[in-house]
Amino acid sequence: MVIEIIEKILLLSGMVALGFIIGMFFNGFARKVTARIHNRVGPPIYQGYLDVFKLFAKKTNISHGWIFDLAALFSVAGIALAFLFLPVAGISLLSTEGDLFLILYLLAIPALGFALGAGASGNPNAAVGIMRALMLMLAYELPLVMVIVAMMVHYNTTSLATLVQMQSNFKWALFVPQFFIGAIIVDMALQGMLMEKPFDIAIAPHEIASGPMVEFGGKHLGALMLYKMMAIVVETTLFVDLFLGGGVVLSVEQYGWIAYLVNFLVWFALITFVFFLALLINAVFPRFRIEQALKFYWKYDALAALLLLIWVYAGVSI
Amino acid sequence: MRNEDWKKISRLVSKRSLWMVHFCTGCGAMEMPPVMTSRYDMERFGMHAMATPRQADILLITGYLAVKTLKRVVQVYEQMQDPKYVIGFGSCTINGGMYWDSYNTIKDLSKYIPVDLYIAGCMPRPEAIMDAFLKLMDMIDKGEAIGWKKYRKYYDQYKRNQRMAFAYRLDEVKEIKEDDAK
Amino acid sequence: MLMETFYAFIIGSLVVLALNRFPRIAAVVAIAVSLLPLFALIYWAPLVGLTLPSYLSLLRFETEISYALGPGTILLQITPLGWFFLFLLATTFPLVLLFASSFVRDNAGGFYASMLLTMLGSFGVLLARDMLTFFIFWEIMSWSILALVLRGHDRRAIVSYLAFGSLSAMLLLFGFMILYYKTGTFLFGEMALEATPLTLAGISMIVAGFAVKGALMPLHVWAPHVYSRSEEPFVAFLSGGLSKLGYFGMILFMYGVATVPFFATWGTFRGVPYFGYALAVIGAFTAFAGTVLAIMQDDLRKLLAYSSIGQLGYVAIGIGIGTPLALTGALFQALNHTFFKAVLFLAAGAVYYRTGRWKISELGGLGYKMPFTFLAALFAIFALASIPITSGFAAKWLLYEAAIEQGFLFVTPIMLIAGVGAFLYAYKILYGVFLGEPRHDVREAPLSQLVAMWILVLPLVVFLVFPGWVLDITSPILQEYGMQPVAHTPYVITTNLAAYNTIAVILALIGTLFLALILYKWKPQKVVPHEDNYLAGEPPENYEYISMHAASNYYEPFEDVFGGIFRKGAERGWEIVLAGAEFLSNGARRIYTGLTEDYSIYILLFFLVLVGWWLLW
Amino acid sequence: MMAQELFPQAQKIREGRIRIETTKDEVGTILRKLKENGYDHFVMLSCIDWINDGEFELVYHMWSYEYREHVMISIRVDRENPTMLSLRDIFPQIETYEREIHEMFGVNFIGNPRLGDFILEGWPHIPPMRKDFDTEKFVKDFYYKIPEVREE
Repeated sequence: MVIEIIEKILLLSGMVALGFIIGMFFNGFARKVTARIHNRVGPPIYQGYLDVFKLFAKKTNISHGWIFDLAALFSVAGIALAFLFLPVAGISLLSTEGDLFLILYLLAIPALGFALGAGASGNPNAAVGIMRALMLMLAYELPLVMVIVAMMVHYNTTSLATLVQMQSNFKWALFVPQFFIGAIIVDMALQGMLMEKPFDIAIAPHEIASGPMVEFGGKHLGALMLYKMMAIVVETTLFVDLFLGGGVVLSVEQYGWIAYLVNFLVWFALITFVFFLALLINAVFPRFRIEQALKFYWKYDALAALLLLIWVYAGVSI
Repeated sequence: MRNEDWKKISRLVSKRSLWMVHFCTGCGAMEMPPVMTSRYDMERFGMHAMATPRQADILLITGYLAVKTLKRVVQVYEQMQDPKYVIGFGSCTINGGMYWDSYNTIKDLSKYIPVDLYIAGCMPRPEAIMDAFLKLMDMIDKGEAIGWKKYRKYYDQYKRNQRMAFAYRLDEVKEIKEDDAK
Repeated sequence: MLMETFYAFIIGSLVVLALNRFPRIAAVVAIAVSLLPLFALIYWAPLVGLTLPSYLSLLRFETEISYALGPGTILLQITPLGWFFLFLLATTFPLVLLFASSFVRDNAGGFYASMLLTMLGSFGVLLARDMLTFFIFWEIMSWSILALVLRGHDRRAIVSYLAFGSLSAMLLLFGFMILYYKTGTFLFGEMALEATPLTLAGISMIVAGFAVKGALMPLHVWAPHVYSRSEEPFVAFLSGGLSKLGYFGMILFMYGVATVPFFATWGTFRGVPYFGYALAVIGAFTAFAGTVLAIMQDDLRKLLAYSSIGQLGYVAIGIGIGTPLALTGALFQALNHTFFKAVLFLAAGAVYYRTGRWKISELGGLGYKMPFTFLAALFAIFALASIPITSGFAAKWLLYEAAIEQGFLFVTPIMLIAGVGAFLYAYKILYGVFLGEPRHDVREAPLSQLVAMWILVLPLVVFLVFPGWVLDITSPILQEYGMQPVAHTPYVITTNLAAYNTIAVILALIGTLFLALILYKWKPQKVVPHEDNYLAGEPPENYEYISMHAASNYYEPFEDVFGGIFRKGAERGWEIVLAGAEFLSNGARRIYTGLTEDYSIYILLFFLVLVGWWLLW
Repeated sequence: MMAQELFPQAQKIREGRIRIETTKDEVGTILRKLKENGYDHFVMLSCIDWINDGEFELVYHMWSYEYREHVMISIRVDRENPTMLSLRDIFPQIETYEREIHEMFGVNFIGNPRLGDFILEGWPHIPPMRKDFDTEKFVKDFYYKIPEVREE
């Protein structure tokens, strides 16, 4: 019993560590890809690790009080928590203990924790940035939840682990015609979720001095970078779990540990690909204003999602 | 692991991840876009332009500083987190440059905040800037870029000079001493 | 001593009225009396399957009573549903009075007397066994609420409450009369409703009457005015406790008196009767519109009022869907809302008590000055935004599951997006009031206010870990209505679609927080004052020219997009209704000409119609 | 109506450039009249220190997009006690130029409430743009005398 618990704890902390390692890799990857598109050389691909290390090695770390510190704590803890509740490469550690609704709300813990700390700094730029981030969240969540609800009703489950299971043997949701459209809609929402251009409205370094992060430096910024990097992994994994079968290609019963390895590699390739798509858009676009983003999501994206809902509605009752 | 080794590793990593906040006064800011974009691409060295001094390691001052601007520079510098480095860019920061006889621009930046590295020239070419960055990275590696330590150590002197400049009077010193006594 | 409790309330209210000049003593008396329902609650606990230690039940209360009062009889009986709602009201009430003991200053005796009468009415409503008793106590409650609204001296609030209160009473009365006419009995237990359009109309009237009290759109118009212009302890009880009575009535009449098959006679949509579906749609609309309106408010009380309306919309959704899962979710949401909204209104009261301001844009930075108030409010806000570190999530989760289980493709996204909207106004409260630039040099709230808030926070934390305990007490309600209870253990809720394990979430959160804490405590840090803030290098001596607090017009882009649609929408609608009514009555006035000839023609016409009807029938 | 038709005393320097010399009291009327007649752009206010005459010359520059004509209204004020009425009620942006002239030359504009520190914060000497202010001497006496930071 005790050994089991220790095993579980080790597995979970290993998973969190893995998430952070992949996240840091993604940071360097993103900068490299963007640089290549800009016809630059770009930083080395391991730049993310250097940046985080440097931030944690800073000599002074400035805080604005205990509410400010909550940001660092809650953002890192919350995003790790959300990651644990996702099925990763078919491995569902805690994902059977909750469902997709739980994950959607768990994603709010780091966001609100971060917002709490940023607000506590008392910097008006931070407040404006948080306002934009929350409004952007409201904007992209509408098409996102519409598609997710359509999928839930179609597959008659709310559990992400079950959803991944139902998509095994390449019965990916992407290949179902209505959810192919759904995937495009969610990919657009993902662009806002990842806060890549044209939706990097909340950070906007040139307008509001990187928004919520304006007062963060040293280890606080390091924690926030970890959060942002891990968020990339969580959000792309969510997409892959929803539409691309979570990267499960081999069944574990048949192939044993090789299946784990292959599934893991496929999952990694898929999330990298999804992130790569977002980066391609990011590299060439300027920035929306917040009203434009709201109108974009609620007009075009949500309208498409509404058509999808009607399609699924007709499909289910037939 | 010994403390020395740890410091060495931390310097080795830190030099590859220098984030910079530009204090763009004067004409020097014009030379930065080529440095950042595809021609020279400073991101090769992990350098990145940051929006606020809280996040930055390097303070790059591009050009002349009026006394009013100096106030802001000092504020920005003090908001940066150690270890932090200052690069003075162009002759204006070295001796006033073409503003050598202006009643309102400071002549020597290092009297007010510690400057780790100057880039000479009016204007310095992007090559010179890249060279300076490499030099700074080298200095960090060797532990020679210690401006931030100097600022802590000789804080009184720097503050005295700053207050003199802000008041445009040399005799401010007396008041400063009285303030310190309090 | 059930009847004695009622007497105690009446005598207590007279005593506190007499003690008007000694507010402290009046508060003590009122709190002492207010504890009686709590004892009743404990004594009746076995009814819902709870076994509490016997030393807790100090007083004995009858479970059923009929009491002759003049020509009629008052019939009272405790039911599991009544117990559940009594739990919400009886726990909030003493704490609200405790808060009031330091908050209410002028004419305190009147305040406590009206509050006690309100509770008396609610107590009777929850125990009523027949419609007459129900109506009598309902009116006692409504009129004592009016007494409390009058204390706000706001004409709009009083007029709108009176108008909608009488509308509600009228609808209820008509509905009761129709039901009595069709069934011939007043007793809830003996009513056998036939599925005729008239009974449906009666039930609809009753539900609409309750919807007024529950502030369901478009019958919510009175709520923002009353909530924002009355004293905070009362508003906390009104929003937290009394508004639930509307939903208590809805459940009682929709599932106790009428049944699901009754509604299903007129057809179902995905297994939900059209009647329930309509209610769910109205609830979803209320949840969304209430949220959007809350985002746009600058007055803290108005914001909380609209948030109340929005959150109670979820309860209506649950009642509308009416599956066991949905009803459990609705009851759970009602419970959560009671506690977190009471805490939030009390926290707003505490903030007002110290700063004297209601406008969010005029407050700021109180988090460091009033840390305990801030923490209580933070917990409540987390519950409001249904973050899974409070019990707020479990309720919403049950409702979402219920909606997905029925395959509701269009209601569920609205519910979810309203949930996201809740983050927006939740953060507006947090930032505008507690974070940002410190503007007021104030002390922490008084102890009595803090105690009241923190005891109300307690259930949110307890039911976070053990949501199953709530499901334990809702199961008897479902069984009473012939439904299958939701499968659960103390910390796992299982539905057909998925499971939710609170312990896993909490342990994982503790684990990850621990990891983050290690990472975070690794390096020492320096706390700098608020003035040391990056504003493009502007030195602090120039801060007087810069507004550091960005809380006014916080969601301005949002208002640009939505403001035109939602602001004033409902009130303008009612104004149109009013204009129509005025037009009709003007038309009616023309009939009364005052001439004898005209009246004789009317009588003749009437007889002709009667004769014609008789001939044709 | 063009400036020369409005004011007979206006001299034409060259095509599109008009100069009007006038007095302190009349400049307000002239500005108003020009504003009503198409000269709706107030370009700037400049000042010249005629140290030998003991006078400051204030020049109000106006521009008309309609006639493509630049009008300079020049007045002279006493150097010892330089005062002038503020004209910020005609063009609000004059306020900023007046602040600058006040700081650099010490001309006192009556009616301008914001004549405080503008570019120089806390300047203790005579206004630096006056011809009797020796910048080079000031720089040598002040900036070069600020001590280096001594390292022990």
